[in-house]
Amino acid sequence: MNVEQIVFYFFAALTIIAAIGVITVKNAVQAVLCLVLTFFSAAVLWMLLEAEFLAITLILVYVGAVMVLFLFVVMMLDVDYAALKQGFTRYLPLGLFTALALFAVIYWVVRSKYFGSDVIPEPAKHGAEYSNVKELGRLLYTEYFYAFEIAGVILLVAIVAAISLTFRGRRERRGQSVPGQHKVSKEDRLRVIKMDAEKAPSDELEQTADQNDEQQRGNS
Amino acid sequence: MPNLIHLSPEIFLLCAACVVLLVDVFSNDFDRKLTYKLTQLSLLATAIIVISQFPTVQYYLYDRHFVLDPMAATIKVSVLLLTMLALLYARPYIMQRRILRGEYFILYLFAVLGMMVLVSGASMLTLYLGLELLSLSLYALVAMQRHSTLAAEAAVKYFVMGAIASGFILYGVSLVYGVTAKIHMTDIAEFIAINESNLTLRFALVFIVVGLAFKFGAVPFQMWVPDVYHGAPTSATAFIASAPKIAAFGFAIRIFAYGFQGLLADWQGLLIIVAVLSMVVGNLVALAQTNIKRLLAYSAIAHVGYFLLGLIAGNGQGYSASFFYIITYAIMSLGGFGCLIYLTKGTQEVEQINDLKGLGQRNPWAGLLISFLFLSMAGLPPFVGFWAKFEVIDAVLNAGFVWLALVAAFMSIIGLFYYLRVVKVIFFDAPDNDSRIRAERGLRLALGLSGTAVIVLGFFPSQLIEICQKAFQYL
Amino acid sequence: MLEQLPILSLLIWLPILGGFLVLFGPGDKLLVWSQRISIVISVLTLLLTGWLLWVYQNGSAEYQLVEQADWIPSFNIQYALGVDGIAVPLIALTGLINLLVVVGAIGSVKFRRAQYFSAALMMTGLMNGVFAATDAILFYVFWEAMLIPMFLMIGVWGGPNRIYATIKFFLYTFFGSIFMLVALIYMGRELGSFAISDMQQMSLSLSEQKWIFVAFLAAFAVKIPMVPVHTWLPDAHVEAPTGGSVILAAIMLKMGGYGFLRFSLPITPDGADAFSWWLILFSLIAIAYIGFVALAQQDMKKLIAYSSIAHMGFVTLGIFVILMLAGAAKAQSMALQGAMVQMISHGLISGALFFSIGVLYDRVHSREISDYGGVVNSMPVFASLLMLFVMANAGLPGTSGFIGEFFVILSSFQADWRIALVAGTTLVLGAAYSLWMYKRVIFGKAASDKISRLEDINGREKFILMTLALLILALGLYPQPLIEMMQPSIENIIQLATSSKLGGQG
Amino acid sequence: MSMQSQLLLVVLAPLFGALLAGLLGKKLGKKNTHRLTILGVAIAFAISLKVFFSYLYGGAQPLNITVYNWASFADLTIQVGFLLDSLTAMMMVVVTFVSLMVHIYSIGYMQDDNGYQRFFSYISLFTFSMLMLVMSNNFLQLFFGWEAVGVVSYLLIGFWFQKETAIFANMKAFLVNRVGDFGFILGIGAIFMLFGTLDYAPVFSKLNSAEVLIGNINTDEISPLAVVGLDKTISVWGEGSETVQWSLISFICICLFIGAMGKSAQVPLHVWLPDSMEGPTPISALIHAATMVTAGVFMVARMSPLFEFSETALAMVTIIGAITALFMGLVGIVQNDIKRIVAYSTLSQLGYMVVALGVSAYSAAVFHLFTHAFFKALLFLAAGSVIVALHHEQDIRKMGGLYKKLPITYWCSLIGTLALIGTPFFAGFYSKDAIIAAVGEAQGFASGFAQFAVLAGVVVTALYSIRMLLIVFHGPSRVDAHTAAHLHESPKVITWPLILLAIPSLAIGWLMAEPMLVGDYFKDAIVVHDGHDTLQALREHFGNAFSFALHGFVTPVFWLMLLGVVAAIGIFWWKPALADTLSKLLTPVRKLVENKYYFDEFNQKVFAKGAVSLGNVFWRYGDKAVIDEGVIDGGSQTVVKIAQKARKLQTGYLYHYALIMVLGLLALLAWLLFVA
Amino acid sequence: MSLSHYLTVSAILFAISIVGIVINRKNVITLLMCIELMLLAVNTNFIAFSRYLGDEVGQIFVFFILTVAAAEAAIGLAILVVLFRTHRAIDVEQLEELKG
Repeated sequence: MNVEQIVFYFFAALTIIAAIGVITVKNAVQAVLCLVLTFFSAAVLWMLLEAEFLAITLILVYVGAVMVLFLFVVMMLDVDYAALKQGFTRYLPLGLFTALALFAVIYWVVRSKYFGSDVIPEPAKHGAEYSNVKELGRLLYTEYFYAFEIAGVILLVAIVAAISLTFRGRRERRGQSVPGQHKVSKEDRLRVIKMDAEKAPSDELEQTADQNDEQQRGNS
Repeated sequence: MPNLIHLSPEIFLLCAACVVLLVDVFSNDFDRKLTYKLTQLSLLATAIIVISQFPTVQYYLYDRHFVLDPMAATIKVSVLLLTMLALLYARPYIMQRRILRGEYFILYLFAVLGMMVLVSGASMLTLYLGLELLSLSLYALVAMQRHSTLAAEAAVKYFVMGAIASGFILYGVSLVYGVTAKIHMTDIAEFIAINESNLTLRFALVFIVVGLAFKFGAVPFQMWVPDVYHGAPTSATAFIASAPKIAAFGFAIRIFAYGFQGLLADWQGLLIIVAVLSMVVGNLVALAQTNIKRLLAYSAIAHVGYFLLGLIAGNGQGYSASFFYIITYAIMSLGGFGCLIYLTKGTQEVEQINDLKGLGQRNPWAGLLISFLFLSMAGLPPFVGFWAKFEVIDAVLNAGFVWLALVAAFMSIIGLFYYLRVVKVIFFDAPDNDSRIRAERGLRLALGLSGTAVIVLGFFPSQLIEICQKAFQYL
Repeated sequence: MLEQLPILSLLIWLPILGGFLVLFGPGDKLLVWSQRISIVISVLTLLLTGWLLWVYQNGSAEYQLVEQADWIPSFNIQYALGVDGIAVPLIALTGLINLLVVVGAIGSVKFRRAQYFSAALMMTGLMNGVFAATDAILFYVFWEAMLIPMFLMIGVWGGPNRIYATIKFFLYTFFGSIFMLVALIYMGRELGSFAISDMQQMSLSLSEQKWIFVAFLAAFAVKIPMVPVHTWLPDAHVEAPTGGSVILAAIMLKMGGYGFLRFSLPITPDGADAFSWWLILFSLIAIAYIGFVALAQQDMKKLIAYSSIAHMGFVTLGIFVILMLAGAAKAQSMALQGAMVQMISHGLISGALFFSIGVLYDRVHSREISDYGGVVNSMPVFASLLMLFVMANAGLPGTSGFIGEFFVILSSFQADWRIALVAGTTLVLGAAYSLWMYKRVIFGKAASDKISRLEDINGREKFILMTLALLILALGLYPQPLIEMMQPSIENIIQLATSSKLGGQG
Repeated sequence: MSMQSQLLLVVLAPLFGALLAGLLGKKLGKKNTHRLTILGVAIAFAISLKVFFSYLYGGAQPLNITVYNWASFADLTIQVGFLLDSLTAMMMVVVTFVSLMVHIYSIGYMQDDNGYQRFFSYISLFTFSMLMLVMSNNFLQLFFGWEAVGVVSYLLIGFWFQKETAIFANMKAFLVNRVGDFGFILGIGAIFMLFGTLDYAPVFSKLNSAEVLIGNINTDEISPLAVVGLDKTISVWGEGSETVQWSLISFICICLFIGAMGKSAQVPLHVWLPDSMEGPTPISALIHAATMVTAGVFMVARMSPLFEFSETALAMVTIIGAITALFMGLVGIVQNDIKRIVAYSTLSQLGYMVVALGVSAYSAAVFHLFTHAFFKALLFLAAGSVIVALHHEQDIRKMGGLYKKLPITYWCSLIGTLALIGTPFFAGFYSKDAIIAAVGEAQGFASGFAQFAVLAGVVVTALYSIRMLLIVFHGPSRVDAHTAAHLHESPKVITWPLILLAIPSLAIGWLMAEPMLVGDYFKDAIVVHDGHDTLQALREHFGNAFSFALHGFVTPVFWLMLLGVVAAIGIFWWKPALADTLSKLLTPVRKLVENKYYFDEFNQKVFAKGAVSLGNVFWRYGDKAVIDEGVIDGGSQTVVKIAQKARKLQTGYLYHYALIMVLGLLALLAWLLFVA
Repeated sequence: MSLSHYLTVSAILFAISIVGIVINRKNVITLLMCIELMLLAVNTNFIAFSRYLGDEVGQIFVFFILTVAAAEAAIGLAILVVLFRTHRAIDVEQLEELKG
């Protein structure tokens, strides 16, 4: 067993264990951390597969941004985690059975008979002059420019959608309202409000925002 | 720099979407009249651009990631027009429900863009990206009614299930890539043509079929359909139930006809199972519904079963039958949900079948048009739904599946039952109140368009049939 | 120029467009105008049918007044119309009944009258389409589309249990026809054409023929209706408004018989032959069994509805008995003539009977026989007309009701005397239920004050009933014009029905 | 005027009368109505008489006239037309004459009735129908007339539609007749099968060609029917080799005779006739005595070429006729309703006619029909006269001693009665004696019984006839005082027809016996095979009408009749106590007879009630329970139930959805891996 | 290390993600994480294939999948927030108003 194999088996096992952790641990924060671990170890496996750029991206972008986002949401939402995992063992057998069956079926297809090293031998390692990043970059900006643009649009959609769904503040208009500007009085300029710390948001707030919208519509 | 002229509709739409976004932010217009008008205008202009460069042959462009052919163009035009109609329906609804935000229209535009990318996708990658662009927009649209518990629930279900389905498709795609080392449909087709049947490939196909079946809402991957259709704001439902189905059809054709035609025997079997289940379950369960949105949702499931019959046939004729089916279904379905908007008074949702009571008396015009829509869905002549059924039955008989045609015929009897129930309520039941329904002009126009479309197309289906057939002249 | 007139198209589209005009033109607000327009359209339609009868040339089985245009070229579906000897009388009947229904509705329909007129007119156009279509898909379109106005008619203007009845009616008939559609598509696909005449020439294997025949049977047996798929009819009839019942009984049931003649026999002769014994058996059950059932009815409309089923039993018997009459050309012709005349005649008689019941219902608001008695005291003219109709229903010679039964019994005797024996029971049963009803409703002392104060029929009702009475008598006394018109087509059908498509094996 | 138009006039004149009276009666008024209708019938009578004489004395040839093509297709032509021959001519005279009398009589009898015009319309319509029946030259028209007279009879029996009994009786009459028609139409079907036509002419000519062969070929080896191809049989029962085959000719004859049984009220289809007395008396005379009920006899006589080929059918005819003749007469003895007595008498006499048919003495049967028409119409009208005089009292127990008050009626009744019981020189004697003689000669099956029946019938006839005469016209008056005070002879419009009918009742036998009974008046119309000619002996011994009547006094028939007369006088006049004693002695028999052998009860319980209950069972269990509730509603309910269950699968839980999706994926994968 | 090894690992990941979705009755966030796991499995597949086929396209695909997954996560979490605001909970079990 060479180093590569040891690394593979170790990190493969770690990936799997961490993945199991994701779905079994009670605490959502722990689950996210398990997922981070999974990503880390998977990134190592990707390294073994000489996909350096993606492995790093996975950690930088994924773990660094997406997982943090997860954590952020988990923390933000005031959820009673103690109650969340109750009774889940009841469904475990069924889940296990499903998973095992699925795995068995997939394994039947990807077993070494079809994808073993005698069928597809491991290609030679890339030389030092090979730059994974460069290669991908070249492809992305030439052959895959179309897809790249679409990906950009997808991100734009995600931004628009996320903001639209979660933004609850007064919807300031960027347009000028000259009559409105004339009418303002001193009191309107500054309003002192008392605000509680973050708590479970309520419909009223939401509605207030919306009502403001409506009032404005009525005014105009 | 490649010639981007063929991409001009997509580029235009994208730019238009950005413009709309900006205009929306900087306008004081609380009715979003400007945003709305610009959105409609962009859609119309895009449609005109598509029509102006309507291809007569098949182009593979941009390193064969993009294909432009009559089918794609036809789908694009129909999607654009249907979206315009959907917006016509949607506007009054969202105005009444405080979801009138500029983003609502933007998301429509992005969804349309996603559909356009999807139907022109010539590689697994572009197909996937188009699909995701579409899906993400739709997830957001469903969740747009933020204070509605139902909408939130629907959005979560839609999102989770959709993501799983995407995962399945991707898993399948990864295996396809692993076997063929290709992601272009043409390459995959070539690979299948020269290599003998490959277990892994067929295996991968199942994943892709499942993902597709999910997108269509075919049994047993239909579970999201009733909940999402029910929970989403009706305007969003109307949209989801119409245009994206056509795009999904384009997706399916790209996969099955352009990619995996060589594995016809395999996916045919899968689709038969799915189609029969859809027809049976969809029609049966629809029977037990009292909520009209759910009823339409199950009816959508049943319709998918019928629509798949054309794909099952596995030849150009069958595909064009399916194409015709899905276009006409989209029109009917949009009208079906649209009529619920039409009947809405204030924020009072029309959801139960019984809410339609006595419509024939209160508003005979609307009653008649809505009945047209439902009878058309039931597949009765002289409405266009009949020709749709006619074509798929013809196609499936052509493929030699007589029993399948009989199953389809039999299930349509059960289908008729629940459609008739709606017509019954409209015309035979006494109204609960006599207040006349006064819908605004746009809605009247929209419903009029839907209603007349099903009957005019019912009398003169020939042109549409030919358009659908021309889309598959390469097969 | 008149020769170029597309009579058949006009017969179809004039009433349909007229229906729309009434619905969206004056509507209920300008009721008088709705009535006027409806009557004008109906009269025009009737005049057109008269014109049709005038220009139709007897003596050939070819389609006449053919109109043809591509409709859906990609499937080779054509807008093809044409009439032969068996279609013309049915179209004529439709035109007549339509006018009577429209006229009859003026007094008896109380609400949403414009919609009622419009439904009746549209139905007329569609029914004309069924009889005139020579393209199978066009036929099917009319065939199905017709259900919609009828569905509405029963459902909106019907009796207390109308919704059950109308949905049952719709589903039942749809159940039958959808399989016919599959069969039609199956053949059209093989053939590359949906022309009925091409289908008649098409060669089909025995098993294909059997399947196709069963599919057709499902459609036509439900429509006509044959036992045991008849139970929609009593419900539909009882619940339908007078005009609905009349159209249903007078025209719609005929479509089943028409379908058998146009499709089942010529297209699948061997298939029909294989099942002929069963069909005859069910026809006989319809005659005898339903006769008894009719005897037990307490509701006038139900009774007449059941009697319709029994009478339609003669139609199916006449149609299918020809398959047992190989070689006996006279008897075959007689059987089919009997079936056809029975259809036309039943159209008149049952129409008249339903109108008559409508007359009573409008006055007393009951269809229960037990609510009546002694109507003759206050309505002598009505009573005498009803006597004629009842007698015609019982198959009295000299009325049209006799001919069909007579011909069918005579010809079926030749096939097997036991068939004639069972069929002959109608002489007794038919008379029994008809006359017993008549006795209980019309004769005797006035059952109540209400009955004794009834007004006799007014001019409008008289017009309707007298017209039908005259036609019933005229047809009974001199059926030759009708028979002459139908004979070439009937011979053609017999020829097709009796020549095997199996090329010597069958 | 051509013969065709004359015949058309015969038929159409009454029809127009009927239509005018029916449609415009109210406008025409009573007088004009009866004038018009009588004019119509009178025209018909005049022409009929002319035609009759042309056959009686002019030896005119049979005529077959087509009026119009009713229907023609596929080498088959069904026409409306007239067959004119001696038989037709005779029937025409009978029908139009009696009808004319009844028309005139009705002026008086119906004068106060609200339905005056309606009545005249009906009887004229009846005349038309009956003429169509007798003049027909084909089976279709025969059937038309056959049914049409049935309908008019239905209308007339129910003329007083407010009377519950009347409207029950008319329906019963129609339905029982329909049972007969059921046989009749099967017979026509069989004729169509055998001959391929519905016209008389080809049928008869084919039969004639077979008849000619009878003497000329060895009938043991081959039947003449086989030579002309008429020996078809039909399997009546069973399949394959074990079928029971019947000769089609016999089948035809039996079926046709069943029709005749209905119309001519033979047992067991006689039940309608006594009830039909619910109608006005004139129509009892016209329809239920003189004409319509004899249609069956006429028809069998008309079909004599056919019946001659079927021993089986003739035997059946004989038996039925004999039963009717005897047993229906017996019922007449115990009746108390004046019209019912005459009605049972009619039944009995019809039985005589039918017996005669059965023994191939067709001319005797037809002759009896002829004479019977006059004297029975006379008796009915006389009874009607009595009824009118007594203000519609029909119970003979409330009459008596009327001969002084109603002399014309009495004398006419007496003539009628004498004719009925067969007093020599009276019309009835000739015909009845001929029948008895023919039956005596008969060799066929059951001829012994027939002989007994007709002879016993003579006694019975005398008994009930004289009984009625005595009780009504003689003896103490039991009329209630009020009526008795107003009692007077009927007006002239009533008595004149009586007198006019009394004349032929007296004389027609004497006049016509020679040509009709023993002469060759019927030679073109009636066919009797050599072996069957039971009138042969009579013909040889006849001499002339006078000597035959004289001879009548020494036959046992006369003594039997006398026995009956004497018994009647003894029992009902001389010593009424004897009647009581006898009736006590014969209680079971009397009960049986008084209840008319329980036919009505049986029919009512078994057929009428049975049919309705069967209908109910079919409807409730067949249609409603099995088809509707079981299959249709049951099926749809099952579907709905399944739907409700299937709906539960949509639990709303995301994890279930995912699970089902994964299971679906697994199933499809498994399908691909292991099945495909 | 053969390709099969990597594929097996990703198959196991895939199965785990499925079982996670099926057995998790409470927390919607876990569902989102399971989806991430599923995408990880897919990505691993792609990269393994890419390596063994010597073809960079697989990696390109993964690049896009990662992008989309990020967008998806953003929208998913946004929806989650909406859900939490309306339901004040993120229990999967409570999402059962829509059924039948």
